[in-house]
Formats: sequence, structure tokens, C-alpha cells
Amino acid sequence: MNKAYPMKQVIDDQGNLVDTSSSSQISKELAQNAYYHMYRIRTFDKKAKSLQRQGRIGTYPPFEGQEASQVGSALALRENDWLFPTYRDHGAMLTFGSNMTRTFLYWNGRLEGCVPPEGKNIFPAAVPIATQLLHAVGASWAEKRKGTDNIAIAYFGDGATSEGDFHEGLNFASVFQTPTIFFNQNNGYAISVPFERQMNSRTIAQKGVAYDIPSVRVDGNDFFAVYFEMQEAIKRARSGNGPTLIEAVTWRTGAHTTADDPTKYRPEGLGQDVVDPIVRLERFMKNQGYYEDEFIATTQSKVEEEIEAAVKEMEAYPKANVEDLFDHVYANPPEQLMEQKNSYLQLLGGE
Amino acid sequence: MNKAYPMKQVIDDQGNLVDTSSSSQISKELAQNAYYHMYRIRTFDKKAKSLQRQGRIGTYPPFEGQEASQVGSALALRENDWLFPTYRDHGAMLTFGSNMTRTFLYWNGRLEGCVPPEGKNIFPAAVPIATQLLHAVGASWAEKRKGTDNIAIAYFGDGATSEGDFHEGLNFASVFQTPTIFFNQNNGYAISVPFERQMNSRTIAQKGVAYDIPSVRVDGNDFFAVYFEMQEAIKRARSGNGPTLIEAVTWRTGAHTTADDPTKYRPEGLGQDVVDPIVRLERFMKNQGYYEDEFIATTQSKVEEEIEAAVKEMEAYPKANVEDLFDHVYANPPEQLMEQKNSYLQLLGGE
Amino acid sequence: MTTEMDQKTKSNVATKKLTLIQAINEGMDMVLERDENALILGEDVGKNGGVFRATDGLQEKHGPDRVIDTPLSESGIIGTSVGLAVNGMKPIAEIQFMGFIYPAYDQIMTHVSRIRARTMGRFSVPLVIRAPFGAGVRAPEIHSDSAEALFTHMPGIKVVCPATPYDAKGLFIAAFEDPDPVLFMEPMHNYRSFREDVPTEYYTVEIGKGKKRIDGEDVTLITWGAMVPLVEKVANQLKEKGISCEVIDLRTLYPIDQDIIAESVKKTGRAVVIHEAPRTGGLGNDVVSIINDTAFLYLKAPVERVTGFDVPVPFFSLENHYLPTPERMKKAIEKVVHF
Amino acid sequence: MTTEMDQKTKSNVATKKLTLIQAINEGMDMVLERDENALILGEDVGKNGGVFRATDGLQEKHGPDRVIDTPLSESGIIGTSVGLAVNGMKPIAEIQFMGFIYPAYDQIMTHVSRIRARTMGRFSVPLVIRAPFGAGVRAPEIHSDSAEALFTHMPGIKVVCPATPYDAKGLFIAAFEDPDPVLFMEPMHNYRSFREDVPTEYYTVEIGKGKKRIDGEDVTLITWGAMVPLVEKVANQLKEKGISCEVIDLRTLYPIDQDIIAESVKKTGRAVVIHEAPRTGGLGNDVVSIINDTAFLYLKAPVERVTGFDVPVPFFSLENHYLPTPERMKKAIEKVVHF
Ligand SMILES: Cc1ncc(C[n+]2csc(CCOP(=O)(O)OP(=O)(O)O)c2C)c(N)n1
Ligand SMILES: Cc1ncc(C[n+]2csc(CCOP(=O)(O)OP(=O)(O)O)c2C)c(N)n1
Ligand SMILES: [Mg+2]
Ligand SMILES: [Mg+2]
Repeated sequence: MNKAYPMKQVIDDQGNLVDTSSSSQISKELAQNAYYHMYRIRTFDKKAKSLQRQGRIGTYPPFEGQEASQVGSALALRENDWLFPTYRDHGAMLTFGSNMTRTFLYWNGRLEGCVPPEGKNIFPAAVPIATQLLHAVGASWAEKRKGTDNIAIAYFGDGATSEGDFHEGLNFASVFQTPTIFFNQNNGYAISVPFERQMNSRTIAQKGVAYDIPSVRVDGNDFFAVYFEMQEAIKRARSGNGPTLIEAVTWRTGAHTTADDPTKYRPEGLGQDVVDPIVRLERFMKNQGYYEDEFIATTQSKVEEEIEAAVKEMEAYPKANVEDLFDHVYANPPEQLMEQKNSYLQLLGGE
Repeated sequence: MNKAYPMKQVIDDQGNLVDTSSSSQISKELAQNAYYHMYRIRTFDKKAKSLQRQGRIGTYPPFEGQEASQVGSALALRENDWLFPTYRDHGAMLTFGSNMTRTFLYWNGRLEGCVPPEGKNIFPAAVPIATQLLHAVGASWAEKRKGTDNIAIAYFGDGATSEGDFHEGLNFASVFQTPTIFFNQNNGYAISVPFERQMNSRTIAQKGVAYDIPSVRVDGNDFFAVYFEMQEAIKRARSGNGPTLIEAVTWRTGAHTTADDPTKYRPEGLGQDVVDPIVRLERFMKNQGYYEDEFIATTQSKVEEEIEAAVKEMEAYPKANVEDLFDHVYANPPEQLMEQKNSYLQLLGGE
Repeated sequence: MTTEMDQKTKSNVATKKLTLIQAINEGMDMVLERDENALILGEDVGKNGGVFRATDGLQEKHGPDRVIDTPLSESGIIGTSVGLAVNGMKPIAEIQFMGFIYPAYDQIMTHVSRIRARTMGRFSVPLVIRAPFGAGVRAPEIHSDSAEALFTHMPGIKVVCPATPYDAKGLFIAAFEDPDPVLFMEPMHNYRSFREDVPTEYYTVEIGKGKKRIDGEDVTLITWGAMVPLVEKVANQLKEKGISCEVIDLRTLYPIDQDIIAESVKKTGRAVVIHEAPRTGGLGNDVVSIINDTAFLYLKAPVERVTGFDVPVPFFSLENHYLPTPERMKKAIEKVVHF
Repeated sequence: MTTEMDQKTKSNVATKKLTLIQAINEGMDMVLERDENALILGEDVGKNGGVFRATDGLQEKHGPDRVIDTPLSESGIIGTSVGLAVNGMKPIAEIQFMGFIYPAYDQIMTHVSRIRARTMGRFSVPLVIRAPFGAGVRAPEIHSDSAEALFTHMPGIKVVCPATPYDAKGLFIAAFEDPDPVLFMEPMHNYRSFREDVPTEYYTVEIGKGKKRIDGEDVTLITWGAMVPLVEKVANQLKEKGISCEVIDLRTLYPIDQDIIAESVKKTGRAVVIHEAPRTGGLGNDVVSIINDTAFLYLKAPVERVTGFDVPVPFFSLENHYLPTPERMKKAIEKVVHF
């Protein structure tokens, strides 16, 4: 990570408050809620990795190390906002209200994993890099047209900034002043390609200049810094003042996916100085007297229970339905497609 | 045009020297050479418009008003450099050494119009907007790999900055520090869409910040300003210091193409304050005593002659050869394609 | 050009003589009028009314918030439309020429066409993508591509291609009403080449149904877009020579009307497919397969294809050689008839 | 899996048992060694050796100037390769998965494939684009597309698709030597599924030639890529049931080897085409047309197609239903044999 460029921080690695401008907004409730969500998605992430190792789900891209970014951003959203994630943002999605069973299903190759709870504007994870930025622009533009003050957030990585859609998305948002938040998690790597080979600029935040979009660089491992900068951006968006680009500087602790071996390309020891965002929050809570044993114990058992239940439900889920292969491609499937379906079902039936 | 952002100028609208830092490099020869080329391509442009009106060539996109940008940039190049133009840059191409007959042929729908003179690295005009920026990056990268100090220039318009390829091109050039000059002619419009609706930023130059590419905004109607800034950029490129983004602020005097009607979208009178770049150069030359009657007379007759000869040659050109439809698609055309060719030629022969 | 009209227009509905592009303009005007969520996005569609004037007058009438000039960015136009569409809008996106749709191919292939399937119907993209296409108008390079086969091979989208003003308005409105994305291909060669009576009212032409334009006995000619009037002309000329051609205008390219093809070829026993796009990978091959699947035993001769050659659409000095000519069509027809 | 080898390998050239991906790695290693203008560009191809390890060890051996990690930008990779190629380099561009080639579609369609034609040969793009493709390996969404038909319908490029290690190395080297752009499709399902003897020497397999993998009398099975071993298995199973299948691996998808198809179908009178991509617009239709054109009078039954359905490649829980199964193949084969 590039320490040469200053970035917004509220608490430091030791959990000390270093920027007191928002301290009136920091409460025990907020800290505990942040902790709860970060702990929850961390535990989910660990579980997913272990399920993958056991062959109980497919390839999985862990987000360990990015919890402060994902929770800090998602908690700042409001019920009717829109969330456009990548494959690595299931932490943010869960925090915003995705169903956990379905999240496991997604990584088990199940269509059901893309369907958000009724009323929740959560798009399925974008796999083709950077494409979702434009969707967020469009969806938030629609909100503006409808006269609401709902906004959209697009998540994307450092690597995603190299794609044309990143650029076209920011330009559209800027020209049409859409209420869109471009939330970048600069986690140091795009698979094996380090930040410094992805771009020659030393920050992602400076890319906002190209569009006259307000941008900010924030310590992505500092829940409060992310959360408060998100609030600024959201305020701007809801009040009709257009998009914001946020670069949350964080660190991918583990592999790109469970199929990846970072020792092939990541110098040994690199990133070891990065203090885990949960540890950092714990330190802060301890400093403040927010780290209450009972709260921790309740959180842990609640999360374990939820996850166990979700895994069970995922594994007990009815087998994937072959008809789903055909039935959702069109609202009114063409005759040819129905013929293909029927003849295949017939063949299956006849086995 | 946006007058709020300062841009580099060497001579002002009245032809007065306003920046003397390069005045030692200004000579009669340079001024007269600039005048010759600007006058030459202006006359070509007028001729092309009139040929189109008479149905003697196809749709044509005039570059009138942009002569200082095109000549100022092209004259700064060296024999072995590479030029990647758009459809509106035949002025720059002619200045750099394109064949005029073939340029007319191009606008008459003839393949021959894309073939540069032997030894001249001039790419055919890019029609899909912004795609050529990447080609320029690749070609100049190849020069760097070969260890030469040749460079490549990519021409593109204000509208082109909205395409993803603009962004990907600048990022590649920045990451690989290729000797590429991104030469933007901000002529105020992309067909009917004015600069202010194409982007929300007030300059194109500032887009270089996103890539840490040195950028400069220059008065594109000032030959000397363009020429000297090009020299700076070229020096940087040849000496291994990577790409430059140049925004040359100019003005499309006429229609987008001969098929376009700017009165549909351009407020009456807009742009009338823009002093024609040739007039401006004339004023300067008169101020300096460079505007010599004999030189002007020779220039005019030489140019008229050249153009008349080129038109004649274009119109006397052998009819388009049907075989050319088939013969250049592959170095070794597949059997199927040869069958298609033969059977068609047979049918034509039998008519 | 036959101007046969459907039932309803034979009765006494009011009509106007319109060109194909006027009919499309009228269709857009009507849906903008009736559906407040309809909006038009594209390059130069606003003040300029489109480079062909397809959207002429619409911004003035419906406002710059409904008819929107976008930046020069095809992936931007389509990607943004996805977001607008999943959030309740009904965007009509113009791609200035079909040859410039390629930068948006990723958005169309991976999102426009797949979101319904991926989300089991939770999200959908009721988007119409309009794109003028085809050669023969002396346009510059890349402006003249016929790229339908890149979209008929894309599950989740429909592809429509009217040849006449009547069909253009009706199919446009049907495309707009369709709950799924529709690529609406406009044969620019036909934009102003003729007029026909077009009902002034709101009506649809069903997507997925071809149209028999000429009845015949000896051979079935299957085509679409700008080729339709040309093929009709050839059919009429051959009639005088004693060859009776049935002419089918597919109108919808996905899903193709298999029945109309099967029925006709079963009757005639012979078929020629005509299209502008290159031969290899062209939709003509799908038609051959449909005939193979549905009328094999009736076939008296191999199906012939008369298509663009396997070369990029050339510069305009050679485009008339690239395009299927009446001579090539006649040669193919005679070949199947005298097989 | 048959491991029939060409003449030369039957003589006593040295061989090694390699997987398909090792064979490609070896091919790349050799061209980097022999041609100083060869270079590899792509995402993660350098230090990481590619997400499948196709370029493993190559950066270490040939240097980071020859094997280059690029930014995450497919249009960038291909567009830059155009510039490199016209200026004397011989780029080998990796697209990480074929489902991510779409952002580069514009550069491939309007430049890679057209520059030679546009400039009458003055500029050319000797570029190899490598792309792993196909379903059946439990990959995430979009990673499993089979998009060959989007490129066989693109004049100016060739499309190659080896199914075996031997062909992979030989076709890769041929693609590299080809003066024109070649899309080199790698069936990822076959990457490590079996090994065969691959000559250690430098050799080419001719582009444009299919290969008969099994001799048969009753029906011709035409396929490519990951389907090849599966189709061979089905052919062997049916032999026991008394149906003699001839199996043809096309190997090159453009230009298709028409002769090998025609010759075989003239002999058997029956044909089934098998491929992964969706049915409509799939290359199977081209094969049907070729048979229609070249062997019509020999046909004893309509040609059958066994393909992916007209749906996006599904999430992996359903991908084995999407892919052609042995059961579907057998049903189709029995249908044509008992027609
Ligand atoms: C268009 C496209 N190209 C390539 C890929 C393959 N791919 C998947 S993730 C990834 C790296 C993304 O890096 P970044 O944007 O930094 O996000 P991160 O994985 O670090 O969260 C790549 C290259 C893809 N999914 N889409
Ligand atoms: C990809 C693509 N989209 C659309 C077009 C149609 N088109 C041709 S020129 C043009 C405007 C270009 O504007 P600008 O970049 O400012 O250049 P200028 O014409 O002003 O020189 C458009 C939209 C195109 N050629 N390519
Ligand atoms: Mg990253
Ligand atoms: Mg412009």
C-alpha cells in the first residue's frame, strides 16, 4: 500500500481516535453494531473457505481484511438504496440485507443465489469487471427521475479502474449528476497484478479529477473513516449534488480465490504490517470501554448459530431444478426454447 | 469554447507575440512553411466539399478551422514517426506526407485511400471513435522495444474522450511509459453534442491527472503554440519519459460532415468570435514582415496546381477492381473465399 | 414493393403515407406519449433529432429529460440503460450505426440478455436497442455492417427487423411493450426508399411472426430487411419467365418463425435464403437448419444461400458487388429450380 | 481417448507425454525462443503464470519484457496488440476466459480482422489471441461461454480449436506463424484431462484441416473442442450396439475443412453435429449448410444437431444439463440411423 499519499483516518492502528471531528457521532451502539457485522461476515467468510476446502461449495473469493470497508459502506445505506456488488462483496451484501443461505447457494453454483430478498435492491454480483458501475449510474438516475432521494452504490476493485466501463460510468454520472457512489476497494492486487502495475497514478482518488467528481481517499481498514466518508458522499448524493468517488485503501489478506496461490506472486511478508480491521476496532472498543464481554459472547453465539443454520439450509435445499435452465431466459419463452426444454425433460424422464 | 481556463498561447488573435519564451525558434521559414501547409490543406478541404456537392466524392467531414492544430502537430513529427488519425485528420496526414490523390480516393469510397506512401507510417483513419489511441500506444511501444526514439501520435476529438478506449489507451501508455502523444482536438462539438454535455470537466487536459500523464492545454488555433508544445511532448517521448496529453482548443467552423446541418443544433452566431487560424497566422506574418507577396502567389499557384492534378488523377483512376473485394482479407485466402470470388467473377463475366 | 396490409388496416382505420423512418418516429412519439417511463437515449438523438432524423421533433415535444443526448459512449448508453430498466424505466437506446454497437457488446451479452435468467425473473431489462444497419447507401467504413447473427446467437434478447413502414411502427411498439430486451434493426437503405399506408393509431405487429409477401409455387425465397424489396422485384421478374416464387420476410430474426418457413418449403420443395451479412456464420445457415429439421423430405434441391461474401463490408465503391445482386439471386433460384 | 498421431510422430521423433495445457506452454516457449519479436500479453500471465498456469515459467525464462502482465483491460490488450503487430511484433494475447473477450470485441471486429483488407495488405496483424473456453469445470458465471460463432462470422480472422495435446502444440505454432490473426480457443475441460505423446521438436498442424478420429460407416459425428473425447466415447459405446460412427474433429473452425465433412457424409449418408454453444446461431448450422451444399444427394436423413440449449450457460449446478450429454447424442444418432 502506498503510505506516501495521506488518507482519511478516524482511528489509528492502535485504536486511538486521531480525528475527532466526527467523534460526537461515535457511540457504543455504532461501534458494537460495526463489530457485530464485521465479526459476522468474517465468520461467514471463514466458513465459506472451509466449505470450499471440503468440496461442499465451489470456488470462493474471500474478502478477509476488507470487512471495515464493506461494513462501513453498507451500514451507511438506507433501506431503499441500490447496491451493485462484485463477487468479492458478499460481506457488504449480507450487511445490507442479503439472505445468507442464498449467499452460500450462490457459491454453490445455484441461481437462487442471485435473487435478493423481496424489496431489497441488491443486484447479483458482477463477474465481468467494472460493468456494474454503469448499472449503478442507471439505477440511481432512475431514482432521480422518480424524484426520490435514494442513491446507488457500486463496489469495485483497484483492477476494475483499468476497464473502459469504469471511465464511461464516471463520465455518465458526472454529466447527468446522478446520485451514485463509486466505492473502490483498493486491496492492493487484481489477482496477481499489484496496484503499481495496474496504474501509474499513485492513488485511485485522483481519477475523479478527470470528471470533476469529488473524490476522497480513506483508510479502508478503519470502519469509522469509511462510514463517515460514506455519509458525506451520501448526503451529497441525496441532496442532488451528484456522484462521489471513494478510494478505500485496504488489503486482501488471503488468496484471490480458493483456486489461487498468492505465494506465486506476492513477496513473503508483504502486508504483514497491516493491522486487521477487526483487531483495530476491538482495540478502539477496548480503549473506549465498548468491548463488553457479554456483547462479544452474544455476538459470537448469534453469528455461529445463524451461519450453522444457513449452511444446513443450503445443504438441505431442494436439488437444482432442470426447468430453471429454461424458464427464466424470457418472460414468454419462444416456442423453439420450449421444444428444447420439453424434449430434454422427456429424455431425462425416460432414463 | 471555454475561455475560463487559461491555455498556452504564443500569438494572439491579432497576430501579436504574447509569449516570447520560444521566440528565438520563430523564423520566417517556419512561419511560411506553416502558412504553406495550412493554406494547402484549407484549399484541399474546400475542394473536397465542393466535389462532394457535385456528387464527385462521397460524404466528407471538413476540418476547416482546425488547420493550426493539424499542421502544428504534424510538422513537429519526424520521418519515421507513426500517425494514427481519425476521419477528420486528413489535413495532418497530408502535412505528414499522405498522397493527395489517395486522400480524395478515400472519400470516394476507394480502398486505395487507406494505403500510405511506401515508408510512411500513416494508419488509415479510425472510424470507430477512440479505437486508434490503443494502436498508437502499441506501435510506439514497439518502437521503444526496438530501441529507436521514434514516437506515435494519436489524433482524436473531444467526443472521443467519452469512450472506454480513450481511458484504456492512456492507462496503458502510462503504465508502460510508451512514447505516445495523445493529441486532442477539442473542436467544441461531437456532431451535435457540445463539449459541455460530453463531459462535466471544464478541460480535457485535466484528464491526464488520472494517469499521472503530463498534460497541457493549448490554443489550437495558434500554430506556434501547438508546434512548440508538440516539441516539448516529443522531446519527452523520444528521451524515454513517456506519453503526453495535449488538448488543442479549436473550433469546427463548418458542419460535422457534408451530410450534417449544424443549424439544427448550433446557436446562431456561436463561434463567430473565433479568429480563423490562417487569418491569425497572416496577421502575425504581416506584423513580422513575413507575408511576402511572391511567397503568397507561389504558394497559391503551387497548391492550386497540386490539387487540380490530384483531382484529375483521382477521377482518371482505374475503376475499382472487384477482385480487391476478396484478395486482401487474408494473406492466403481460404478455399471457400476463393470459390465465392471465382463464382462471382464468372457471373460478372457472363453478363 | 408490395404494400399488402394486415386485416385491421384493410378495415377503415385512418392511415397516413409514411416512410419507414417516419413510421419509427411515430412509434417512438406514441410510446413517449403513453408511458411516462419511456425515454430515449443516444448520441445526437436530442436537438439534432438523430443523424437520420429518426428522433426528429421528439426532444422538442417531450423534453430534454425524456429524449437525452448522451456522451459518445456505447457501453455507457447500454450499461446505463440496464440500470434504468431494472429500476422501472423503459429506455429506448439508439446506437447510431450498427457497426458501432461492438463497444457495447459486453454489456449486451453479459447483462442485457442475462439479467432475467440470472435472477429468476426478479430483475428484467425491458430495453429496445435501435440500430440502423446495412450497406448500399455509400456510407463511410464500418457504417454498413449487418450484425444480426451476433445477436441471434445470444439467448435472452430478441431481434426484430422490419422491412416496411407498416411493420416498422407495429414492431417497434411491440418491441417497446415486450418485457424483454429487443434489438430493433432498421434497414437504413429502406429508410426513405418508399412510403406506404400506416395506421395513425397505436398497434402492434407480433414479434416472432414472419410474413408471406408474395405467394408462389416453385421456390421459397426467405429474406429480411433491405433485401425484401429487392427480392420481391426479382420474384416479379421471374414470374414473367415462368418461375413462381414465394417470398417470405422473416421480420423477426429471433425467435424465427419456423412454421412459415416449413409450411412454404413443404409446398415448394425448394428454397433460397438471401441476406446481406457474410455467408459463414450468417443467419442463412439457421434457415438451412430449420428447413433441414422441418421439411427435409419435401426438399427437391439443396437450399441455396445468396449472401454477402466472407469479407468485411467494403468501401462504398465496391459495396454493390458485396451485396447480393438480382443476378446472383436469379442464378441461385434457377439452380434450385432446375436441380 | 484416441491418441492417433500424425505420420511424423509415428517415425522415431522424440516425444513427451504432455497434457493439452503443457503442450500449449511448450508451443509458446518455443516461439518465444525462436522469434525475438514474439511476446505474450495478458492479465496475470507473468509472475502468476496465468490463472491456469498456461504461461507458467515463461516470464522467468524469457523476462518480464517478453511476458507482460497488463492492466485489467481486454480492449487495451487487443488494441495495443494491433499497434504492436503492425509495427513488427508478434503478440500472443491471452484473454483470461473467453467470456471476457466481449469488451475487446470492437477492436477485434473493426481492427484486428480488417486492417489487412482496409490497407490492401500494407498493414497486417499477425496476432494470436488465446482464450480458454467451455463449461463443465464448475467455474463461476460468464467463465464458461463458448463464443466461436461470434468469430467465425468475422471475415479476416481464423479460428482454431485443438482438442488434443498434439494438435494444441502444432496448431499453436501454426497460428503463431500465420500472417493473419488467429483466435486460438482452448477447451479448458481438456486442459489436464489426459496426456498424449507430443513431439519435443518444433512442428505445425495445418490450419484449415479437420481430422478423422474414428473411422465409421453408418453416421458421421462432427465436433470440436471439449466434446471430442466425449463423442469418441459415445462412438465406441455405440459400436458395441452395432452402430458404426465416424468421428471428425474439425480442429479449425474458420476456415472449416469442407472436404473432410463432404467426403465422410457422402460415405455415411448421415450426420450429427455436436457442440457446446447455443443451438441458434451456433456453428452447427454452418456444418448443416456445408452438408446441404456438398452432400445433399447422399443424405439419408436430416442432419441432427446436439448442442447447448438456447439459454445462457447456467450456474454450475445446472451446467451438466446444459452441455450435450451422451444420452442426447445417442438419441440423435439413433434418430438419424433409424430415420
Ligand atoms: C472483464 C473481465 N476480465 C477478467 C476477469 C477475470 N478476473 C476476475 S477477478 C479479476 C481481478 C479483479 O481485480 P480487482 O478489480 O482489484 O478486484 P479484487 O478481485 O481485488 O476484489 C480478474 C482479472 C473478469 N472477471 N472480467
Ligand atoms: C464508436 C463510434 N460511435 C459513434 C460513431 C459516430 N460518430 C462519428 S463522428 C462522431 C462524433 C465525434 O466527435 P469528436 O470525437 O469530438 O470528433 P470530431 O468529429 O469533432 O472531429 C460520432 C458520434 C463512431 N464513428 N464510432
Ligand atoms: Mg483488487
Ligand atoms: Mg469534436
